[in-house]
Amino acid sequence: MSPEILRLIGQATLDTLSMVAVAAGIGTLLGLPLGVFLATSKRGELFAAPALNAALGVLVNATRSTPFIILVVAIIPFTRLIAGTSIGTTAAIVPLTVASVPFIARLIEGAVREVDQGLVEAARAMGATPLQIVRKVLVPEALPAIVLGLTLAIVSLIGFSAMVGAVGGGGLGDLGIRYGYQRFMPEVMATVVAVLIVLVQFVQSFGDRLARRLNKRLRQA
Amino acid sequence: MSPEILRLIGQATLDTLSMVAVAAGIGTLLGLPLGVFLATSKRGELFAAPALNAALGVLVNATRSTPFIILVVAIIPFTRLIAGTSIGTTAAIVPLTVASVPFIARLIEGAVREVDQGLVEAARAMGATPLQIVRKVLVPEALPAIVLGLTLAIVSLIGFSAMVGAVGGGGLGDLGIRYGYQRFMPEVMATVVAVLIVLVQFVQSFGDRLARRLNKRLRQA
Amino acid sequence: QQNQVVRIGVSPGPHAEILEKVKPLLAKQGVELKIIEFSDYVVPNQALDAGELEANSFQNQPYLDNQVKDRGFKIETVGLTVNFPLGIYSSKYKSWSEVPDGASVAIQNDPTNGGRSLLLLQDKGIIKLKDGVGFKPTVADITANPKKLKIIEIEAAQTPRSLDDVAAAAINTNYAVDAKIDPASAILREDAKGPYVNVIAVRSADKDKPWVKTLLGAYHTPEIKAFVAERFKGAVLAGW
Amino acid sequence: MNAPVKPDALGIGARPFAVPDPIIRFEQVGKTYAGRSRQQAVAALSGIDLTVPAGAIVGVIGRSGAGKSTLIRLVNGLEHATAGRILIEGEDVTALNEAGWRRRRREIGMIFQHFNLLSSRTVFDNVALPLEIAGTPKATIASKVEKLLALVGLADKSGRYPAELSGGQKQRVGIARALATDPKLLLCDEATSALDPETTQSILALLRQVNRELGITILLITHEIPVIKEICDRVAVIEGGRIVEEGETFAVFTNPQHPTTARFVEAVTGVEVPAHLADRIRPEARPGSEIVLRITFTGENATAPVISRLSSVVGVDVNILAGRIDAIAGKPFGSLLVSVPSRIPESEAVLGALRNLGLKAEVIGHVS
Amino acid sequence: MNAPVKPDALGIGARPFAVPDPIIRFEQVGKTYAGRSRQQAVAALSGIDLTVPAGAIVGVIGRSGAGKSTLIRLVNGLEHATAGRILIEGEDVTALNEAGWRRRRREIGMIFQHFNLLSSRTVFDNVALPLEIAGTPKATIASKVEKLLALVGLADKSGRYPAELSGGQKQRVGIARALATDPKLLLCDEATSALDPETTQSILALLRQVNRELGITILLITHEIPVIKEICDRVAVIEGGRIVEEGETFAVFTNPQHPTTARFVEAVTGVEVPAHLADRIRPEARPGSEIVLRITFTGENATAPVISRLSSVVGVDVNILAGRIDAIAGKPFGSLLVSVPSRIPESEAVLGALRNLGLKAEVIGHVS
Ligand SMILES: Nc1ncnc2c1ncn2[C@@H]1O[C@H](COP(=O)(O)OP(=O)(O)OP(=O)(O)O)[C@@H](O)[C@H]1O
Ligand SMILES: Nc1ncnc2c1ncn2[C@@H]1O[C@H](COP(=O)(O)OP(=O)(O)OP(=O)(O)O)[C@@H](O)[C@H]1O
Ligand SMILES: [Mg+2]
Ligand SMILES: [Mg+2]
Repeated sequence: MSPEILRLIGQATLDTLSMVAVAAGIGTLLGLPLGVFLATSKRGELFAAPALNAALGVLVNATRSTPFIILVVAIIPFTRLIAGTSIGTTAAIVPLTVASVPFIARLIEGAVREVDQGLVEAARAMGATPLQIVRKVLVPEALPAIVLGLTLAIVSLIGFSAMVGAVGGGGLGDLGIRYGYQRFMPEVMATVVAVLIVLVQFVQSFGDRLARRLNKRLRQA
Repeated sequence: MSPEILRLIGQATLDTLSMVAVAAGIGTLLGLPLGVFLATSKRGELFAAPALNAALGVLVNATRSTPFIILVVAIIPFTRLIAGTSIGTTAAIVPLTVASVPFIARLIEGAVREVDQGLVEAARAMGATPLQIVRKVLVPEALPAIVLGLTLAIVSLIGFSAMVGAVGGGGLGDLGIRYGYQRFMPEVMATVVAVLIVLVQFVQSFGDRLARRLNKRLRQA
Repeated sequence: QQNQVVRIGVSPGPHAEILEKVKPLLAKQGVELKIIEFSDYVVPNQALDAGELEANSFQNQPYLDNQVKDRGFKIETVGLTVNFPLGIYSSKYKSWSEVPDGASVAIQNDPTNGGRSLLLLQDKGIIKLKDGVGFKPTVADITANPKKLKIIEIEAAQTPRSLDDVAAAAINTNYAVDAKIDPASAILREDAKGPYVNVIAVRSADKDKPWVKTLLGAYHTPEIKAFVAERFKGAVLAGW
Repeated sequence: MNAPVKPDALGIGARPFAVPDPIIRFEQVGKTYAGRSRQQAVAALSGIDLTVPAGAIVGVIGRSGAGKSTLIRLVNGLEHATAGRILIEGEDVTALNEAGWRRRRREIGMIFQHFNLLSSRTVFDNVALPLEIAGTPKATIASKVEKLLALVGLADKSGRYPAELSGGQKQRVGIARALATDPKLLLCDEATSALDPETTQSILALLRQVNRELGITILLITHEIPVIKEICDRVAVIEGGRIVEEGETFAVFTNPQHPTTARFVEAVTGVEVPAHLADRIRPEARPGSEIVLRITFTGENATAPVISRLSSVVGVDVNILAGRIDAIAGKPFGSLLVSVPSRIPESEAVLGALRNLGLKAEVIGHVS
Repeated sequence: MNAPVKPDALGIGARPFAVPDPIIRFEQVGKTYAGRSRQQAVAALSGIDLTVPAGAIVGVIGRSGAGKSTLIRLVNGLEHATAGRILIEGEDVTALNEAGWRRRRREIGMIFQHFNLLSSRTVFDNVALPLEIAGTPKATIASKVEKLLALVGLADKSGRYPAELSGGQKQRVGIARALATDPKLLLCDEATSALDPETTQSILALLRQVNRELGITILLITHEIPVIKEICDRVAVIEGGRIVEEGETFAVFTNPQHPTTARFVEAVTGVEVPAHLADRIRPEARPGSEIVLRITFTGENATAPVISRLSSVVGVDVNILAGRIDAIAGKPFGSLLVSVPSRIPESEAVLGALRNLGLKAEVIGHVS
């Protein structure tokens, strides 16, 4: 492989890392409260606000159901507002983040729903405010599941980021598609995929390990 | 909108439904055992087989990290073997399924990891075989979380299926991209997105409701 | 010395490769070319119109006209680039006449290339399209299909990979070359002088800027012509 | 607090002068759990009238499933009454919203039957939780938590997670946690059920201490009679969701009115006939057999030298077969199973003497 | 099963003739829990020697955290010993693999301290689980489960989910589940801790019944002395991870050798001085005061009319202050706290008479 291609792969790896890091970071920042809210705002629940819950549910579903490329185009004005441009790696982060928020929210919703209701009761019995319950009970208790969920989300984002080539986003997936797929260069494709596998393998192992370490429910033998 | 377009939308809806149904169905069929195995085969666990666990983990990560379009190309021979062709809706189901299996497996892995270890212990104390523990404890107890996970997976698949246009898979997402986006027919795009939202909304509500009904841990007031 | 940065949007493949060769030529004249690859065909025009690019080089005139008409972009052509003649290939049949009735034919699923393939089929008298469809016909515009061909739309880069699944497939020549298919083996081929020569587009407001001339000057050189001929071996033809 | 004092069924409010509001008052409270699909609703409580005076320790006993946990969970709003009303410090809490409950709950500690410890927090952090929620400064939390852990005997488990604790250790963490904020009112749902007698004693001593020293009112659910006996001023007996008897512990235990209470009291007073005797007891006298009597002692005469007087006055050998003399709420109380020769004059004399001493004596049967 | 019978520390195997293997034998067993990062390892058990003869009911008592649950969990391989070896029916199970354990576990029922009911299964299906696992036909399961639910008093809760049950109801489901497969060996970890005395009695009766009728061996952990007293043939006292005393229940309880045992026995024999008396007891006699004595009765002489003889022989009034006469393993046993006038001749006479009767009498103090 030419040194040029290697340089491209290096750059693409950096692009992927930065896109995924930012999208996952912001996605978590926004997806966490959204997911917790979705999990706790049905009728009779902690933050009972069935109407808002339903509305946010529809919004999340709408974002999730729109094909990514349509989403990219639909939010171009927003992207420009945030990133100053609608093309390139920086701009690509915006739709990637927008897509990651509802995805992460749903994953976190699922994790939070699994928390033992007895613990929520215990906190309520102490006079905890809903926010305290979230911060001191729901999130810490769901943390192992949340970490696994975020791991899943990050890996999905790595895959997803391949689509940002549409707006000149770059990154490994895009490189693989442009060179490997469109230019029929199997060795680029293979290299890119290898780098991706290593990356994903690393993310997954780290997530698995962290989730296990955080899980204090497991008895040590 | 012309009746022709309406017919296209109808056909695309059917294509999406069939692709997603088959991919989710087979994905679940294969992803469930795979996910359960991933969750239970680390050192010291139920099916302890750390080497196989690691190997399958890498395989799952590899499939998850390969950009979808590259995956499509990479498995063309396999697709041809299964579907007799590598293009068209039927053929599109193959890569869609291949992509859905590891995704669903990871979701199910997460759900199974959340099952109270005390229950596994109880079953072990009864002399249950590992398979019995899976069938009678892990899966039933994780079922609400599994249902939420599958809901997430189906919604993701609906989004994912937009990419199978590459191999002539058709479906709503592809229609939206080709007509609505590329040919600039905003009303087609809007209609397609609306149908997608309704579809996803339906899947999500159904999944939520089912998960709640299956969750017997919640006290009824 | 202009000391000017020109951001140019391209599609992956020959456009990008050619401009990589143009880049050093321009640099000598004080124009820094920034090549940005897009794997989508709408965004480069949108970005150009919005001022996020100074130029793009990925489309042909009919496609540009359509985009301008549909979306009201204030962009226009300033010069021609290359032509990717399109052909219909088969791994099963030596000539079109062997292709049986009811056979499936893969064409590209993007409007330009797909439309081009349909027009090619019409030119060869195989199908008839609705009158006045222009350069962007769709499968829905077919009015007569006596051979009862099954038209299958798939992604342009995918058509070479589908040869084993269909009777024939429309393949852009650049993809044919990359996929190691001899362009001469096409069983149907676009006339060399079609309307499909690609263009360089800029915002209408910029069309008289000095850097435009510099860019075209660097592009339309014998060096580049030689590169195209040598690199693409007839699959991509210089159109200027 | 400032609700008008109204006469009520229990007569407390009926006194002509103002009395402090009881800390909790149930008025005809009912609680029905809606059934899941196809299952019937469960009427867990009905027509509950109960008053917990401020500063008191009130016990609730009842059989498994009687409705004890439900009752206690109504007091801090973890369940909502489906009938009647509940007053806390005179305020009707039946229609309180969550914010209102929050204010109340900050003053109510609760020990859960199933502990409900946070698996993600260490022992220390579990006990610290209510303090964090109340916004206590970090330094205060540390010293408070350490003191409490020492009190419940878990100083060495401070950094452990619940999964590393034994059942009784978990329960003690729950106790420490409930006491952390020095609540006005402490709700204990089987707070000592997983503890050995000695640890139970020390926990009860702790509860008595916080009751006396800090004036914490305690509503305590248990099925262990010794616990009630040990620290409760008043006791309510619940059966099938209804309070079948309520009153001062001593009065209820010495003179049970309801068969359920009587059965519970049997357990504490030990009048149950031991298995080895039961086999040998016959309904009719035989030559040389002895009469088996159950003599019930109530507070006042238990200290009188009954048995020895019997022997010296009537001149018969009184054989103690089984029995218990205990202290209930500080007064001695109990019953003995004794046998005396069944020859007519002596046995008649014994029964007469017992009657004269004001003791309840019951003929169980004859043993030879 | 067929392991050679070897002499062992307890002397059982040392008999010259072949005896059946005990169902469980611990030989110098230790269990250390590895600590989580930065936490020390916990030596939960060490040097455990214990034998459970087939068909016996053996109790293990000990304070919270003593290691009882750990001990019982070693028997069905839920924990693995880190030292020594465990023989089940003569087979060394210390190195058994999961498949081997599976075979064993099918014959061992276990009642968990924390119930461990499947939330996704109804009461019926929870009890049916071990039967399903054993491959019992559906029809048999239905009749068996219904019978068991009736036995534990939960026939009407058959279709409910655990979340709809009270604590004691959950525990009873756990009991029914453990009995479902008629195991050879039943492990009970605090099987009645959440139950009221009456329900406890009925459960113990059930356990006694399965022990007698089906020959099921029972290893039972509890902190409730009445439970041990009621049904255990033998008892082991565990303290800080070591067995400090072991033997026939009656022998251990009547003549405790270790202070821990003695403290436990105090609880059952009621010799504890009641609070209302403790305040008034002085170390020295005063004019007109009475001596407080603790008289301990052991099996044989408890049926003798001790108190009445004291009165008639010595001629003093013997006042019973507190105490208990109970049946332990079918033999009467207990102690009384009595007071007699402290005037010299009489008190001397009383103590002499008691000694003559072979009773342990201890002077607690003086009360006026
Ligand atoms: N997984 C574990 N990791 C570390 N320490 C443990 C673990 N499990 C138990 N322990 C410790 O081992 C000791 C014995 O625990 P065990 O559960 O056997 O006590 P127990 O006698 O059953 O007490 P209880 O009556 O309170 O249930 C305790 O000090 C406990 O904290
Ligand atoms: N969420 C619920 N849904 C339906 N029935 C319930 C629910 N919670 C409790 N019950 C029923 O209400 C009754 C009273 O339950 P509660 O928990 O108050 O009993 P308890 O007196 O605390 O018993 P225990 O001593 O066994 O803990 C029981 O019959 C129980 O099955
Ligand atoms: Mg209860
Ligand atoms: Mg225990």
